[in-house]
Amino acid sequence: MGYIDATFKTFGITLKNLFRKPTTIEYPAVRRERAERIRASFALVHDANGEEKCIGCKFCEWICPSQVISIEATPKRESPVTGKKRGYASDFTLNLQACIICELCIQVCPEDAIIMTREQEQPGFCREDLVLTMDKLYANEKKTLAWHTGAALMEMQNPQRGQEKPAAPAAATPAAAATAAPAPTEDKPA
Amino acid sequence: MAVNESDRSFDHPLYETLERFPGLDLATTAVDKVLTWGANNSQWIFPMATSCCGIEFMAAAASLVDLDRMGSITRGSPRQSDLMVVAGTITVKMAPRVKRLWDQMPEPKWCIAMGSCAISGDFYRDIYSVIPGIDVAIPVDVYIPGCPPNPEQLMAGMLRLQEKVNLKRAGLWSPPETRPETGKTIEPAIKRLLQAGRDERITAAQLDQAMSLMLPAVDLPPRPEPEPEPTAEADAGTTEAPAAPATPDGGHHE
Amino acid sequence: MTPVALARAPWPDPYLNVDDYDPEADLMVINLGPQHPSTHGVFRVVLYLDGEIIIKAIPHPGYLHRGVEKLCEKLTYAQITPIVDKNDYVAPMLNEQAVNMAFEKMLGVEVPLRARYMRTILAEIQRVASHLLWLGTFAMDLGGALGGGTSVFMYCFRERESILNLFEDLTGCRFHYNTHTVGGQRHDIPAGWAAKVHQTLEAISQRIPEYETMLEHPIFVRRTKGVGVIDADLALELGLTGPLLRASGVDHDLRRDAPYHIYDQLKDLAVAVESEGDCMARYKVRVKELRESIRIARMLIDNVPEGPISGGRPIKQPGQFKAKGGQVYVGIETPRGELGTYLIAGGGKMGDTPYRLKIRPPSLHALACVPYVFPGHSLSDAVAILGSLDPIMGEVDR
Amino acid sequence: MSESENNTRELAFRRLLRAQFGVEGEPEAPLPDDGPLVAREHHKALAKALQAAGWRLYVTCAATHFPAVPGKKPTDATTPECFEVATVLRSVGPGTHVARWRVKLAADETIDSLVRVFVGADWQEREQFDLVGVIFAGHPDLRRLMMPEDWVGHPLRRDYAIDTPHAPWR
Amino acid sequence: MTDTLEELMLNPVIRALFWGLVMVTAVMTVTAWTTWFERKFAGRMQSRMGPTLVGPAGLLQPLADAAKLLQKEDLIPDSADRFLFNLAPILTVGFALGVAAVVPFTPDILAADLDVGVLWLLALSGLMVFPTWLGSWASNNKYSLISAMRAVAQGISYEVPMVLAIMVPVIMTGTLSLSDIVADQVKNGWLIYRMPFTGFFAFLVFFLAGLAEANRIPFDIPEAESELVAGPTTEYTGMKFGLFYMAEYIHTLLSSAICAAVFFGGWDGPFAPGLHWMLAKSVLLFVFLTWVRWSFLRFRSDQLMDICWKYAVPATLALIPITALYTVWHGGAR
Repeated sequence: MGYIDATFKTFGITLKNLFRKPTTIEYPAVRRERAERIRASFALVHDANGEEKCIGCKFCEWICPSQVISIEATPKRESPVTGKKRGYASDFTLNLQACIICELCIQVCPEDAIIMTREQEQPGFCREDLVLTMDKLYANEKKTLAWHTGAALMEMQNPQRGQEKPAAPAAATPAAAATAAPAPTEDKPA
Repeated sequence: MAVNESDRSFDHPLYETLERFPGLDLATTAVDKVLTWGANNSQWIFPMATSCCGIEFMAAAASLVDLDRMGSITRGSPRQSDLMVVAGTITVKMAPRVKRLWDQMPEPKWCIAMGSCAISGDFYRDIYSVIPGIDVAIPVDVYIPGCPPNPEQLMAGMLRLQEKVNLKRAGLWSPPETRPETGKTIEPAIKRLLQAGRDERITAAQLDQAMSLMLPAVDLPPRPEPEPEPTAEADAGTTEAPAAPATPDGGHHE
Repeated sequence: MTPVALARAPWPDPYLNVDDYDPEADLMVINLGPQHPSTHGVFRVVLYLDGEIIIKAIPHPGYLHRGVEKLCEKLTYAQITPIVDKNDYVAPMLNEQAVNMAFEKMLGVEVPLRARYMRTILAEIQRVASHLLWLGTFAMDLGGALGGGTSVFMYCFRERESILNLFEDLTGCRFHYNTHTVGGQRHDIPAGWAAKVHQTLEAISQRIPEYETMLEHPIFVRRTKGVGVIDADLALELGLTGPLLRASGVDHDLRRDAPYHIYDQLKDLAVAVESEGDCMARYKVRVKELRESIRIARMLIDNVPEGPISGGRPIKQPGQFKAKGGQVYVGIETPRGELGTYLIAGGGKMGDTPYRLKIRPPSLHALACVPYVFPGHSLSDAVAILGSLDPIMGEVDR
Repeated sequence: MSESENNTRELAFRRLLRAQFGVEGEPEAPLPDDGPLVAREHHKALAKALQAAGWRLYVTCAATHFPAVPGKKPTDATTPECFEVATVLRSVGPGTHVARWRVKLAADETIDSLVRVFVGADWQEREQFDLVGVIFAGHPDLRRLMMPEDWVGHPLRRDYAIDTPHAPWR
Repeated sequence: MTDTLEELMLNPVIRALFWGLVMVTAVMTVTAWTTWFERKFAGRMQSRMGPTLVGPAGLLQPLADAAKLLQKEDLIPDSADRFLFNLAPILTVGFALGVAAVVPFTPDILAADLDVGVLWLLALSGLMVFPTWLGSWASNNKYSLISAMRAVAQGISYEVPMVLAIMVPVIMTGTLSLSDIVADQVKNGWLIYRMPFTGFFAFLVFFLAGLAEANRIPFDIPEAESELVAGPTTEYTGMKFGLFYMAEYIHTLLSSAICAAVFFGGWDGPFAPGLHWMLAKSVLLFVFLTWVRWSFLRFRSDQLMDICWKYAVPATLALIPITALYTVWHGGAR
């Protein structure tokens, strides 16, 4: 009788799973360990001199497929720290309402000014809660930052990689240097 | 948004009954506490799972996060649900159905907009067939950002909803004000995508400016340095003159 | 609309006039969907029931029509990849690959070998995840939300979770990865990933017999055997592809027959074919593919060559890809069948956006068989058949 | 083996097109990259011939709208509005070959439906009718597939505004 | 004082009322926590945790559910038949609890020691299909209607093997009173293993029929979430749905209790008091029922009828003469 045999086997499977350890993460109490490359939210960062990195070039605003970034740039002016002439963003808004976390803004940023954080934004009671204003973005800098930076991604995607030794990235940011893109040799089983 | 929070007020007849009898009205506070606790901890979900977020919703109900831990099970019938989780894009064709199902749910009921599509319509929000956010049709209590949000985020949203229910039942809830300074970004339209050029605001001059603003510090490993992108042309290309390919052959062969 | 019989016996007539059906019969018209536990999204079928037997089914897709094709006409090639992720949201990797392969063909970009290996591996792992999800939801369709079906569903999701962790390690996202780009990949394989892939896939392949045991119970067999038979002729004419076509006895797999990526180097790719064409055959084909994909992915992960992962310039500017214009068609094999991309590109000033991007979704063709297969089955069978077709409404409606 | 199979099929496809369906060129000369243009009278016959010759899998059909374009100079003639319908078929098995051809239609022309040849054309043609507005003559049930039945306009036409409002929802 | 109490308890009416009340309360309470148990058990079986956050180990979950259901708005569809719609949930719980009256937990704890307890049991479980049908019909919902038709077909069909199956213990013990059946087992051994082993097969059939009557997987065709949304209860809200939900669990619990009493010797067992044995057996059977539920897929309705009429009924029809002949051969029921 196929029925009897199969029935007992099925009982066996469910019984086996009954004694397996549940894979549940008890969420509010326990947080799952996420991947190293996890991308969750955004932050704007300062450079080593304590100056805002964003120069208001609007590349991210332009490439965003969902068009959630809006930037107001100021004309070039002299930096109070370095004395060089550079641009600034006077307003930077990233609207998480429609963000698809595609990472393209990080990818195109020439200054590594916008980077990803590893912490999710909390759910909100209204749509406005989900708008990352400039203040919020700069506040996010203090959260755990992800490795994603424009320079790191560029380095990873460089078409010439592996063919000639690339010069060490001169302007590697601390964030990028800390979590540099893994070298392709590391994961190669011989 | 189109749907107002204040449209929804519901007092269970139980309260009325309790208040009618002298002496028993004192019990309302205690009863209220119990009922709030019950409502918070037994939210049966009606999954309005239309697209990608629906899969993450399923993942949240599955063993990783297990919404059953907080007493939430999914019901197929709106009549037995307390919480509608709108997970996915709602189209013009679907919206009347969502509204109807929402109306079929008995009070007290709540709604969670899960993911960008349900919050604002995501990048589809300007497309002829997608409604720009589910709060156009039904009132939303909690918005969970992400595309799609992780299962944990959904649980966080449900915990957030419990906060809201507690505040509301205690009479401490004040609806969030619209803040004008951020309001402008809530504009549910991708103006730049729509106009003839993809971005009116980025003119050739601005692009030049952007290029000049770029510091040479970004030190890419040596690669065939592209000539600074032909900015003028790139910009001109975005003006939608149906010029080149407008003939069926595209003008590139024959 | 006057019904015109498609005089194509032996298939049921999709345009049957219900008035011509037995006038004595008390027909019940029932709406399955658009929001129904078993329709896998928002799909509506109007069923004419005689008792419990379906005599006519009128499907109504389009409840998730999001105008992706229109949107893609407005976006540049670099921006489209994250958009198409959302089409087939159970196998986003393959969506990205499909459009990017069309773009590469159009733009003449060469994909480096390492990226091609990675694409193959990702496609196969994604196939495992997709089939696992199908297995779970199919069991749930047959077993109810409060029964053994849910158990299988939970087990499948448990394993799928481990695959999503792999993807998260690689790209940083659980799904909607945006990891492909024109000319290659955006994220390189992280250190230690290969070992993780081995470990995960090994664990899954050990668990597969458990699901088979649970599902090949006589109850399941009785529910699926001989139910929803699609013969080979109907399958070909309808344009069914992938597991559905192979379950109908047609030996056709684009991975082997029109190799892309590095499939041409896989001489021993086994294509699962079953001849019955019923739900059981579709289940068997998918389980075989599950095993085969695990085998391929594990075989390839050890042989990924060194080198760059991107052939073109990395995305740095929105309009950096310029097409010369033309039309291409590229089809790849996704877990649901042939995902085609018909791309008409403008040249010159319009060179940075597609002029028309038509996506050929396998699920749309799969659902088109509903009016031919449903009649004569009971309502319970309809749910089983719909589940076995594995429709993903995101790509059906786009 | 599959390569040669593919080549044989390609040559057969070329010969068929040139011999019976009025495509110009030497019988076995390569076809244009964009796919051969076939006159609209031949459309259905070509599909039938291909089905008989082994291209049995119906893959897809894609209609495209080309709006009227005024000439560059005021003196130039306006290119009239037109449509193009591309059809893709496949042969099955190893060495599968893609047969792809295009049909050009003026704005007021219809194209023969392939429903009687491939039942799968049913939904594809309905979809293209819905989104692009090409009329498929002889289709038994040419209703909208994606959009609501009462929708006005064909969204995938180039002149259809992407953000067309639809009260009360958007 | 104690004397009067004892005297009072000797009065059959008062005794019945007292134990009836106790039984109802107990069954209701137990039912509430069986839902918790089932969710927990199913969770662990599926690599999940089940309820954990509401109270210690989620133990307060049933209370939260009840509090929630209590405050839900009471919606009655416009096109529904209001009277029948409201009547159905009351009837369903009423019938389910009615069965509890004759379940013998110990010789003393027994609401009504009917001479024809088995008949009462069969009558009530036969009626169980009635409120389901009433509610579905009154909802005026097509899904409910289909499920009502399925429920009626299934309920009526499975009533036959159920009656025939329980005839086997009746023949073997020679009584229609449930407590006498148990008492006989205490004396002569449990029916599940007593010669000529027809008891075992009768148990299998009775168990299957019980599953079908309680609409549990693999026979939950009337409910079939993936096909019929929520089956008969599709239109029910709040506590009315809660009553249906509860009735299902009461029914399942009592099925296991009756199986324990009729086939597994009821309160018979060494070392521990009879009540403990009875409860332990019932709980074990209930666990087994739950295990079955979360392990199997669902039959199709015609296949269900197949099993009933082609296998279960002939099998029980064969069991009865065998049992009867054996019993007569050995000098009648002992």
